[in-house]
Amino acid sequence: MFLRLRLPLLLTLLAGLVPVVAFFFKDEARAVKAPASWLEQDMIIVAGFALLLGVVNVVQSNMKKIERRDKGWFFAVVLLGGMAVTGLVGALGAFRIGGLPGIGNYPDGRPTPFAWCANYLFTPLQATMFSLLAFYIASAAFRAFRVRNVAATILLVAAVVVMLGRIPVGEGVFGRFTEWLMQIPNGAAQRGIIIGAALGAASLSLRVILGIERSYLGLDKGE
Amino acid sequence: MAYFDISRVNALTLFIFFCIVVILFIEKARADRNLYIRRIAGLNAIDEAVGRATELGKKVLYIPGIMSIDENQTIASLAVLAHVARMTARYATDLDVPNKDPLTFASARETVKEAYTLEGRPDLYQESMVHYVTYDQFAFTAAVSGIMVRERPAANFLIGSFYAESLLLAETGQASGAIQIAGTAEVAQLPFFVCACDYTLIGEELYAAGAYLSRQPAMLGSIKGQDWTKAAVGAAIILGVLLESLHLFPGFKAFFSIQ
Amino acid sequence: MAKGIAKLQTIDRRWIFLLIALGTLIPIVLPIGFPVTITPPVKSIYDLIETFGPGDVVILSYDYGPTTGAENDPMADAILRHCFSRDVKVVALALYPLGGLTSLSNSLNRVTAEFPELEYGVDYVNLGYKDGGQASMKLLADDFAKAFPGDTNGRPLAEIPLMQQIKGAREAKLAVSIATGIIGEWWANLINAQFGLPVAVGCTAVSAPKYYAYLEAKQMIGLIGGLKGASEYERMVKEGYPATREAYANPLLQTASKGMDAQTIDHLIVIAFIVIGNIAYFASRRGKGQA
Amino acid sequence: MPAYAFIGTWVAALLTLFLMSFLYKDNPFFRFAEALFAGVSLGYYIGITLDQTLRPNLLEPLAQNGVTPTNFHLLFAGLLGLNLYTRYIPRIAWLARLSLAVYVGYYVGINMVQKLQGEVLPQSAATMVDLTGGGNGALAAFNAVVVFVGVISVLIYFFFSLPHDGVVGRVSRLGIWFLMLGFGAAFGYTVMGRVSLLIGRFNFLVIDWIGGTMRALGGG
Repeated sequence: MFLRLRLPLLLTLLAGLVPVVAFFFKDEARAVKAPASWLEQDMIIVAGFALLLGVVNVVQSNMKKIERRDKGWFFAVVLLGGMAVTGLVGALGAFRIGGLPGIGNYPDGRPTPFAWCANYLFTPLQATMFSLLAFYIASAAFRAFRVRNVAATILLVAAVVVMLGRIPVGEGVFGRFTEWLMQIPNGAAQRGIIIGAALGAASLSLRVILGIERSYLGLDKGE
Repeated sequence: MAYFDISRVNALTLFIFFCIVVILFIEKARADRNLYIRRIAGLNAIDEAVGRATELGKKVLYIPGIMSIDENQTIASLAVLAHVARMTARYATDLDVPNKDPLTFASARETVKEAYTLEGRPDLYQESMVHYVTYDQFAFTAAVSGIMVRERPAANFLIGSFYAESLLLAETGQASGAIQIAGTAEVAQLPFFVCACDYTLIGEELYAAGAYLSRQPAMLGSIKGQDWTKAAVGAAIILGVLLESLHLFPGFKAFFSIQ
Repeated sequence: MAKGIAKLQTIDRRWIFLLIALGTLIPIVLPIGFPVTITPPVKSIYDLIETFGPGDVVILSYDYGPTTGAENDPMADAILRHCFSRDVKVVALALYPLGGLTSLSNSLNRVTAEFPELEYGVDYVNLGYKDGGQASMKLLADDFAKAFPGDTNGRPLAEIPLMQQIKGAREAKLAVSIATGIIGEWWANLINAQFGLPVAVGCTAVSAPKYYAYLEAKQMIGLIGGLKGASEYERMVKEGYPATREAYANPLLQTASKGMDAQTIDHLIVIAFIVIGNIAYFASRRGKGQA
Repeated sequence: MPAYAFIGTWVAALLTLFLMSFLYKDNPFFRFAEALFAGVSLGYYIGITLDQTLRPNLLEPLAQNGVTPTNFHLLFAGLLGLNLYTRYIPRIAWLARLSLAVYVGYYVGINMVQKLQGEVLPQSAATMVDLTGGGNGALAAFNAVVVFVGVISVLIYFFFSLPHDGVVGRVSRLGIWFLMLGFGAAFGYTVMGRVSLLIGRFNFLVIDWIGGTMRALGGG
C-alpha cells in the first residue's frame, strides 16, 4: 500500500522541489542547476513517449468499430488509413530510410511524401478549421450582445466601438478611443485576472507538491 | 551564499510568505472545519447540468482543455472532473472525456476510474469513457464538434487550458442545445466563453474549483491562504500607489520589479 | 408586427454564415476599394525607401508562414514592388521555421514576374531559410556567408554579383521584417540595437500592439500593422508608381485592399446583426409587457 | 505547376470545401474530412515526434556518445517513458502513475515560482502608478486612476473569503463591469484577425485552386 499510495506522492514532492530550489540559484551552482536541467530534457522525452499511448487507444477503439461494423465504421477506416500512411512515411523519413532526406523537402525543392501530406492534407485542413472562427465569432456576437443588464450592455458597447474603430469608416471617430479601451480598461481587467490566477495556480502547485491535491493520479482518497 | 541569485530575492520573499500563509491556513482548517468560502456561481451549476443530462438520458461531455499536465489549468480541470465523474457514477449517466494530450488522457483515466470506484460503481466504469482523439488542436476540435452534433450531449464542460478552439467548441455546443459550463485562465479566450456558455469560471475561480467542490478542509484552507496573500498583494499595490503619487520611497516599487 | 420582429432573435445562424461568406468572397472577386487614410508609421517606411536609388540594398526577411499569408503576403509584395520600381536591390531571406521559405519563394516568384527586366543575382537574391533565430541573425549582420554559405539553390555567395557588393546585413540601407511572431522584435532589439541598421516591421493585426512599443522607443523606423497597414502601403505604391497599377488590377492577385474591403464589410455585417438582435429583443419584451 | 502540386492543390481545395460544409450541417463529406484530419494529424505528429524529439534528444546522443556521466539521465527518461505502458499489464498497472507523478511534480514546481516571480511581482509593480500622472497631463492622471481602480476592484471580485454584499458587493460589481469592458473590447478586436484567416482560405480557393487550374489548363 505504501508503494502504491505514498511513493507517487513522494516522487511528486521531490520532482517539484528540484526546479523550485534551482530557480533561486545562479548558473554557477551546478550541483543544484544540473538536476533541474536534466529533468527538463527528460520530461520532453517522456512527453514524446506518451504520444504512442494515445495512438494505441485510437487504434484499439477504431479497430473495434470496424470489427463490429458499427455505424460509420467506414470513417474509422479512413482515420486509420490516414494515420498509417502519414505515420509510416514520417517514420521512414525520420530514420532516413529508403533514400529519404528527412521529413522536409528534397534538396531540389520537391516535397518528400511526408512533406506532401503536411502541405496538402494537414495544413489546409488545419487552416480551414481555424478559419471557421470568422463565422462563429459573428454568430456568437449576434446572440450574446443584447442589452439585458448593465454588464451585458457594457460588453456590447465595448465590442461594437472597437469593431468600428478598426475599419476605415469608423476609424476617424473611434480609432483613438479603441486604442485607449484596449490599453487602459482592458489592460486593468487583464492585470486583475492575471494576478488572481497566478496566485490560484501557485496555490494549486503547493497543494500538488504537498500531496493534498491528487485527483490527477486517481488517488482521491480524501483525508 | 555566493551561489544565491540576489536578483530573485523579491521572488523568494513572496514565495516564503505565500507558503507560510497557505500552510498556516491549511493547518487552521484541519482544526476548525467551518471555514467560509463564498458561493461560486458556475460551480453550483454543475449539479444542475449533470441532473439535466440524467433526466434527458443523454451523456455528459467533459473536455479537460487541450494542454498537457505540465499546465496547472489541466490539473485544476482534472480535480473538477473527479467531481463530475462521481456525479455521473451516482446517477448512472453516460460520461465522455475526449482528449488532445496523451498524458492528460492517461491522467484523466485514473481520475475517472477512481471516481467510479469511490462512488461504489466500478461496474459502470468503461475504458471507452476517457478516450484519445489526436494531438492536433484543430483536428481535435473537428472531432469533438462531430460528437456534439451527432450525439447531442445534454451538458458540455469546457474546463482547462483552451486556445483558438474555445469559440469553435462553445458555439457548436451552444447550437446543439447543451448546457455549457466553461472555465479557463487563458485571458484571451475568456471573452468567447463568457459570450457562448451558460457559466464561465474566470481565472482564479478555475483553480479554486476543485478545492471548493471537494469540501476537504485542507483544500479549503489553501484557498483561504491564497485569498489572504491576494489581500496582502492588494494592500501592497495600494501602498505602492500612495508612495508613487507622493513621490516617496521609490525603492518600494522597485522591489516588485523584476530585473 | 412586434411578434414578427421578435422572431428575428432566433434567426437561423446559417443566414449569418452565408452573409459572412459572401462579404468575404465578393471583394476578392470584385474589389470595392474603400478609401484608406495613410498613417505616419507606414508612411515613414515608404518615405525612407523613396530616398534610396540604384545601388542601395534593402534586406527583406520573411518571418512568417502561409498561415498568416492573407495579412503578411501583401506587405512583402508591396515592399518588393516599391524597391524594384526604384531599382533598389533586394536580399531576401527567411527565418521563420513553419513555412517561411514557402512564403519567400512564392512572393519573389509573384513579383519578379511583373518586372521582366530584373536579373537574378544582380537585382535580387533569394538566400533561403536558416534556423537558429537570433544566432543566425547575429552572424548575418557581419557576414551573410556565415549564416548562409549559399543561396537557396546552394550557389556559393561569392559567385553571386549582388553578394559581392555587400558582405553583411549592417552594410544595407534598411532591413524590413515581415513577421507573425517574435522574430520582428529580434530585428529591433538585436540588429537595430547592436548594429544601428534601420529596421522596419510589417506584422499581423493581432501582434501590432506589442510592436507599437518598439516603434515608440524608436527601435523601428516604421510599422505596417495588419491588413490596414498593408493596404496603406499598397495605395502609396500604386499612386507613386503607375506602372504597378496594372499588376494590382489582376483579378487573380491577392491584395491588402481586397482584404480590407472584406474586413470592413464583415465588421459591418456583425454590427448590423447585433443591432437587429437588440431591436428584436426589445420587441419581444414589449410584446410580453402587453400580454 | 508540377504534377504533385497540381494534384495537391485539388486535394487541399476539396478538403477545404468538405470541412466548410459543416457550417450548413453535418454530412458525410465533413465526416470524411474530419476522420482523415484526425488520422493524418496523428500520423503527422508521429513523424514529427520521431524526427524532432526522440531521434535528436534521445537516440542520437546515446548512439553517438554512448552512456556518459552527463547523459545517463536520458536512460532514466527512457525508463519513465516506457513505464507509462505498464498500465497495459494489469498486475503492475499502478506503476504508470510514477511517471505521471514525476512529470506533474516537475512542472507544478516550475509553474509555481514562475507565476509568483513572472506574473504576480511585475503585474503588481506595473499597477503601482502615479495618480498625479507624473507631469504628463490630465489624461495620464485619469488613466492611472482607471488602471488602479480597475485592478483593485477585479481583485476584490476574486476574493472568496467574504460574501458579495455591502461595500464588497458594490466594489466587486465594479470589478465585473471592468471585466465586461475588457472582454467586449478584446472580442471586437479579435474579429479582425479571424476574418483575415477566412480571407486566406478564400484566397487559396479563388487564386491558387481556380486560378491555378485555369493557368495550368491554359498552358501557362
